[in-house]
Amino acid sequence: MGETITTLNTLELLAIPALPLIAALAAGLFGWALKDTLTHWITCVAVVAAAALSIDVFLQVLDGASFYGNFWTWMISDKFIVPVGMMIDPLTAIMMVTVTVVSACVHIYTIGYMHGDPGYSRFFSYISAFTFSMLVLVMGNNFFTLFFGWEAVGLFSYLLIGFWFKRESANSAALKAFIVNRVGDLGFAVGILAVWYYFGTIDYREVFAAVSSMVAEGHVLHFLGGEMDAITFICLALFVGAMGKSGQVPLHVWLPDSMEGPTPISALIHAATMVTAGVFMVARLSPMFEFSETALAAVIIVGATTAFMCATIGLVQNDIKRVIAYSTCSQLGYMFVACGVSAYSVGIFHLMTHAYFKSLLFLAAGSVIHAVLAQQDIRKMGQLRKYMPITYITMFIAALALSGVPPFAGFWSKDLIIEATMVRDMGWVSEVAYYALLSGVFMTAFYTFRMFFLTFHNSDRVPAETKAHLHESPKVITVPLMILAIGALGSGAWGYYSLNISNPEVIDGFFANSLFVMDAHNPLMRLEELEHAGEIGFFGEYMPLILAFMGIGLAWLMYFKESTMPATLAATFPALHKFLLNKWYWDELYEKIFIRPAQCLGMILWQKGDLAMIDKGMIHGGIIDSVQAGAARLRRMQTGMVYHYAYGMVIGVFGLLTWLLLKA
Amino acid sequence: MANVTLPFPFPQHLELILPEMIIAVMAMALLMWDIFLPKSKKNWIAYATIATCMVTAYATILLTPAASMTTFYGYFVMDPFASFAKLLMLVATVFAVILSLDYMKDEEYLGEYYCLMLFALLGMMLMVSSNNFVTMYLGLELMALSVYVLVGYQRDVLRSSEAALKYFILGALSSGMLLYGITFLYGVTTSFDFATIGTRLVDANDSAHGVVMLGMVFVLAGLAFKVSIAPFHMWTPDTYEGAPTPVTAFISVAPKVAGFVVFMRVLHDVLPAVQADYTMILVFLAALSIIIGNVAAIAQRNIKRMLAYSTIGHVGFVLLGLIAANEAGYAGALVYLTVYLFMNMGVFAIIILMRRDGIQGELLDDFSGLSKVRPGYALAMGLLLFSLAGIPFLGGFWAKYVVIMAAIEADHLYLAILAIIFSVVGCFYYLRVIKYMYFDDARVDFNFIESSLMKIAVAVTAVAVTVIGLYPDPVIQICKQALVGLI
Amino acid sequence: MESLHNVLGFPILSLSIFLPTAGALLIWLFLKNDNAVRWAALIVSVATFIVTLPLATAFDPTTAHMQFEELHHWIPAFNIHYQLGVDGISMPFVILTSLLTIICVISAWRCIQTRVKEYMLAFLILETTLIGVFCALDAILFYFFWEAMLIPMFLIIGVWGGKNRVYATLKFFLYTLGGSVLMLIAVIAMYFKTGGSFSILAYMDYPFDFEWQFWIFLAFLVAFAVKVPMWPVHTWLPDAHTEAPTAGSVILAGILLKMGGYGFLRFSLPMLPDASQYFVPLMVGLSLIAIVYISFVAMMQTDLKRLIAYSSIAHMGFVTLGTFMFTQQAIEGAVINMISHGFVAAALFLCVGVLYDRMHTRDILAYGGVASVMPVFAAVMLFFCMANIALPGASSFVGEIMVLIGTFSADQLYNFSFSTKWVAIAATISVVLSACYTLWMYKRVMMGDLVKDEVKAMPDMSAREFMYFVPLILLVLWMGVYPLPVLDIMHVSISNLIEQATSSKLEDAALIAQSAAAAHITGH
Amino acid sequence: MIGLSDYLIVAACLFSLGVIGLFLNRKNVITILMCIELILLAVNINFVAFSHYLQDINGQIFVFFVLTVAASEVAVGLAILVAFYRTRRSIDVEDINTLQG
Repeated sequence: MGETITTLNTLELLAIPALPLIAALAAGLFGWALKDTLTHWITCVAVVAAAALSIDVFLQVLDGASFYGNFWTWMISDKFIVPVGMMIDPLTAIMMVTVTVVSACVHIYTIGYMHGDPGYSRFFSYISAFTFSMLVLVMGNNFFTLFFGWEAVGLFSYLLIGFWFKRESANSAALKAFIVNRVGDLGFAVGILAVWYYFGTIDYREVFAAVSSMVAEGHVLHFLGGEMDAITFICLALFVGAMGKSGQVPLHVWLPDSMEGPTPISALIHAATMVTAGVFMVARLSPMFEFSETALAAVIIVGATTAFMCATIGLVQNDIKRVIAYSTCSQLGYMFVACGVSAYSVGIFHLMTHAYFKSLLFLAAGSVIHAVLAQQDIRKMGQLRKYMPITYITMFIAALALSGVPPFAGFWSKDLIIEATMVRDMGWVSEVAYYALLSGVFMTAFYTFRMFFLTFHNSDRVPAETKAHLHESPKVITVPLMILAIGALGSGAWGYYSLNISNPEVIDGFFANSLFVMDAHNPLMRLEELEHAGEIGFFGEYMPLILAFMGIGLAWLMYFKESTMPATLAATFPALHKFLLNKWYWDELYEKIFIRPAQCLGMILWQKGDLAMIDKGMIHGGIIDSVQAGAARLRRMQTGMVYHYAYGMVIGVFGLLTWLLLKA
Repeated sequence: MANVTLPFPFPQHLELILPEMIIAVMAMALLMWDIFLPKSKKNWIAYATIATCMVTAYATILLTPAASMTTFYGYFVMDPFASFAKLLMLVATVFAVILSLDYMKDEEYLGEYYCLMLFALLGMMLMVSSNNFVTMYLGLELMALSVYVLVGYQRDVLRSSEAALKYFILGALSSGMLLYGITFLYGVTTSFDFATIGTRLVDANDSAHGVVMLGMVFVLAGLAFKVSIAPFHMWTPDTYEGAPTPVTAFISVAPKVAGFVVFMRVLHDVLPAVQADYTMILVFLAALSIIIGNVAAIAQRNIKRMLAYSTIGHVGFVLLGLIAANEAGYAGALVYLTVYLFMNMGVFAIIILMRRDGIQGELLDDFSGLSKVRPGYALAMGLLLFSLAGIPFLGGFWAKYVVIMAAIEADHLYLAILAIIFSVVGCFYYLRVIKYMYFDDARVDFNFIESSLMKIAVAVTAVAVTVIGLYPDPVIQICKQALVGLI
Repeated sequence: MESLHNVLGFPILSLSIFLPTAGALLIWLFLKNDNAVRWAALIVSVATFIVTLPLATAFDPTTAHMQFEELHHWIPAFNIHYQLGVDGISMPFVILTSLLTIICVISAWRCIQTRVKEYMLAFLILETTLIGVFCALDAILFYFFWEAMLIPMFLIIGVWGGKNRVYATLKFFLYTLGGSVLMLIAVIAMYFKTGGSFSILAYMDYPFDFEWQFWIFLAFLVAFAVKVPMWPVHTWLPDAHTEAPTAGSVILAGILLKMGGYGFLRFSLPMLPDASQYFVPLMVGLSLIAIVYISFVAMMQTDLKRLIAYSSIAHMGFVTLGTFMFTQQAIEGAVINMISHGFVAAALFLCVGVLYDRMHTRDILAYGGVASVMPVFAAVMLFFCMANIALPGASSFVGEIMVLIGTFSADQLYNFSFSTKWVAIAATISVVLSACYTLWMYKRVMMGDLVKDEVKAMPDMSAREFMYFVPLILLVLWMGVYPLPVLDIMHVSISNLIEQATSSKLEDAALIAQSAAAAHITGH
Repeated sequence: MIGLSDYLIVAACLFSLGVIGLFLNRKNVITILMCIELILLAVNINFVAFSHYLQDINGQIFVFFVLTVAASEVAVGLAILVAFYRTRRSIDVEDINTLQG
């Protein structure tokens, strides 16, 4: 499995995932014995250490260090060999930093947020274990380690969504999340099967090296008459997995429901890390996706649709967390579009910035919820800025970042994505995507600030009994907010300039040889040319910005002060409003076309198939009944009358005689 | 007196009939003794009978020649084949006597009972030693007449005498048929001697074919009746149910052995010329017996009746061995009979144990909860029933195995498949008894009349079945060697 | 006879086969008091387990030859031998059996209070027959153990079972017996065909012509399909599982089902390669039905044990699928799947047992919110549920992914009449379906608010109960993350098996036929 | 001249008569005993005829055995019948029906 390249300290690398794992085991297995304080100390220290280490690794990677190697063989069967190993390159490094830093903040935040919850230590063990799995996911050097992490994060997401297992809604959400994810994993698994089939290996480097030759050989898959070239099939299959994890249409339905989980989870898993695994995967597999126009187009379409649709839904939601959740879906859509137009670096860049400001948004929201006694409906808030200044400011920063207002983080990444989409020429696909994203910008700005204003300004609608309780959250909560706020402020500019993401030559750029883009596709290159030629034009340059401000402005008009506009607007387009409020009726649709039919089918197969047909029909009706009937008849033949018996004998004899004599 | 010359040559090797002599003499002696015995000591006769059988068995073993020898001018043959059969029947008789000890002790004229048993035994021993139709017929009638009386022994019990009556009428008819068949074979070959008939039939001209067929069918029918092969089985259920249980046990084994031995001799010595024809008939009869036996048993509530039908099924299996008509087949049939002896005797022993005041203990649900009250008996019964069902690590499996093996060797594959499939059907009713014993709770309380001999009998049969099941080779070898004289 | 291959030099297989029975006899003869019986049974089963361990340690994974062989005459009359031996395929099952028996004994400690002695005896004798099946190298010996197993199992279900136990146990008995009798006929037919041998190894070498292979395959198929069980002869399993006592279900799901899969590997594939190839479409079809159809059925069950029983059928679908793909990965996956299913299904039934002992109902709807009163148990059950849906890190994942890989890549090696890619993809659907029925069940039983009073009263697992889960958890994890030892044991044997299963016997058969014909002509 | 076949035919008629009488007669058991005698008579005629025709004495010897046995058979038969009558108070064939099924 390829020679080992290591310019990094192996132990250090191993320690990064190991620390959270050990912490998790300690908290999980001995949580009942340890005191709560001890539990959170163990886990927090471990994760913070992991964060520190990953930053250290990141810095080394900046200086061009890298790592590739296997530690362990998982399975061997003939030619099928599954090693467990690591591959550290810029892409991995930036993911590691993002994951560990956000995770560290969330850990600390949790100390305050989950204080006094019966499942305190359980919670800590879960999130540490999650961190471990996420790290495995990003650090792995082959498809199986990726899949391992993939499933593991899914498991912990399931556990954490259903953390308050006494809540029916939480359990349903957890189940939904897991099963929808499994649908994605189905695709992912098939993809892996295909990869091994066509490449004979599941190691990233070997696969990537073989792609071009494999494509040249021009394998095709046949089914139902149609046919599809192998690489496209592989990419699409894998992308289905990405859709599942990253809540892309039509597999997005679980993400908003996942808000049933405690808020730290929403921040860590359903905003910053796990849901971005899909994007990471596409970027990681850029050498494969690059070879399939179809797959890229599919990525763009799905991404753009999600970006637009979830934004529209976000416009009318009243649950503070759901607003943010839908915005997460929509932002993930942006990232996918970025990947789809081959601007993987930009996609990852947005992933990073988004991780900071979105988790900040969530944590801030969490702090609000904490303050108003687990009230999540923004219609029952307002004027909170008076009570919780820090939360207010940090959330404001996050909101600006999300809306893409310079110089906040979101601006840099999102702007690049949109421009890349604009210049990448893929016919109607990129056209549509472009406009979807533009409208998305406007809506994002609008619903973000709608939520923001309704929460912190507008009129004071907080019920009296909670009033007394209102106060700023404790340090353990506010400190992480501030840390993340720095990220939300700076990460964009920092990335843009110091990592110089916009450099078209990704090869020389930061993501040196961890991403692959065909020159023909490379939008950044084209963007640069156009800029030199000055053909971008005003709108091209500033449209996103203008829309963002328009969105904020509209939100300010409608929600900064109490006004009747929202109501009248809703009254004017009742159908549309209802449609959005019900999230485009996705859940109802799935209920109708999947859940019900599946249950009916199960019932039919069981009752009609197993019980009626096989048991009653074949076994009882067929065999048992006939035997018993025969028994009864024979019983009746045994009349007890001696002359019948004699008659039987005589018939027997003469029967045999005639038979013989006739035969002769 | 030294120079007295007889007008006829004195028969050679008279010692060969010593076993029969012992039985005959003892039978009559016991009859006498019975008169002088007080009521309380009647059981002594039973013990005497057992002793007689043992002595006879010993004598039989001693006298068994390496190859077949004849006496009475060739009308009586003694060979390993015959003496093996005799041993089986002696064992069967011993078991039957032990079973009778408690069951019959309230009956009158016990002496007659046991001496009738001995006479029946004598008849059967004559049958198996016969190499011609005269001896065979006499032996057969001696057995039949004694058994008729034994069946009807409980004179005050209606079903007993009814069973006897039915058995008698049909038995008479069957022996009539047998004789009628013999006349034709005699007419074709002018002989009653098996071997002679066989050789003469081989070179009989085709014009006689019809007559031979006539003779063959009637003879086979007559013999089939004795071993209750369908469609000549109709008497079996009624007789089994009506007869006193020890007698049922007796007639379910001993006459079957005798009948099959004669059957084999007739098929092998008399009818080789027409093997194709009789194979055809026997295949049909075997299939019929297996089907009727196993299916009809399912509908039964009375265990004696059920066992009657199961007997019919098993007889069908033994017939497989005869159909194969090769060494493996005949040996298989003997193995089957040997195992069957133990299985049936054991089962009937337990049925007798089940009889308690008021209850005959013959209905299936009388067995409910036996395993809770008497785990030992339940275990034994379980083993025996599983063995009857032919489940491995018990003798019954090998019994079925050998005959099926033989049948397949003789290219009767379809018959083998049919047989084994119906044996699965048959499993059901054996399992049902086990279900009553193990899965259900006791309905009425048991109070056993247990004699140590009964316990021993049960134990012996169960152990025998298990041991044969685990290591059947000795039995198979012995049965192979026992074929000397037939083949 | 070539020299026997037995490194240990003493009859370890016989020992491990008959030790339980010997123990059972001693218990039967000398022990009265229930507790003494329990302890004795435990000691015997542990001893047996220890005896079987050397099989793993002294096993030589570099040869496909049978190992620890024993060969004695048993019934010379029919040339039946007492021939034992294990290879990489059967050896793991022997150890699995001896391990699960221990767990069965412990699990019955409290919940069996009536006729404890018979219960333990039945289990020890059952162990004998099961180990015997996996060690036998003589077809009749194999059949002997195969059928003998019915007796103790019949009693276990019938005596200690639930309400409907009589129906269930009769169904189980007659189904299995009816299935296997044809196997006996087939074996005897092969005996005469091969000129008087019952040796399984001889059958592997003898070239049967196609017609023979065809019919014998069908005969075997009936026997093994009933045991596995495959659709449509699977309906005995849910009933048997539902009514059986906990330990009964454990041994049933853990070992008995494996006998079917093992039968395919030991008989059908190596002895009848051409017929096996010929019947691949049928087998694949049935396997897919098992995986998809049965998963849907499982989804709708409201009886815990019935649900798990159906899920077992679905998982065995993977086994049969892998078996008939003739690729290293697929078959190794199939074996791993059997072993892992032995742990997981067994553990799930034990979980149900734990619940049943407290509530005395198997109805899912009677529970709810158990997690809040039984946290430890909730964790354990969750673990095994996740293992049941083949999450990476659990043994079942290794098995299933290998089967899928092998299946997907099968048509690279062989040209079947259909594309195995789509078969693999269809089989992958179970990724979703298994999650649906397993987690939905978990949700309804363990999660939710605590409303039912009787649930509130449930105490958490006792130390004893926890004790028998620990080894299973460790084993599932171990085989999940480090299956190499097990795989190493199998590699050679299975590649040899594939060699046998893919090299047609027809040419040789044709040659033999010709020579026979020639002899016939010259004879005249 | 009366040939062998004529004797055989007579015997056959008697035999059939006996057999048919056995299962046609529904009245009482005595008749059945007679029928049995008829059958045995037919057998004897066959034996004698064959024995004479084949000039072989064995057949006639067998006849004596048959006669003897027949006699004892009837004796036993009647005895059983009496026993039956004592409990059933009837010798109608119709009434031999308690055991069936």
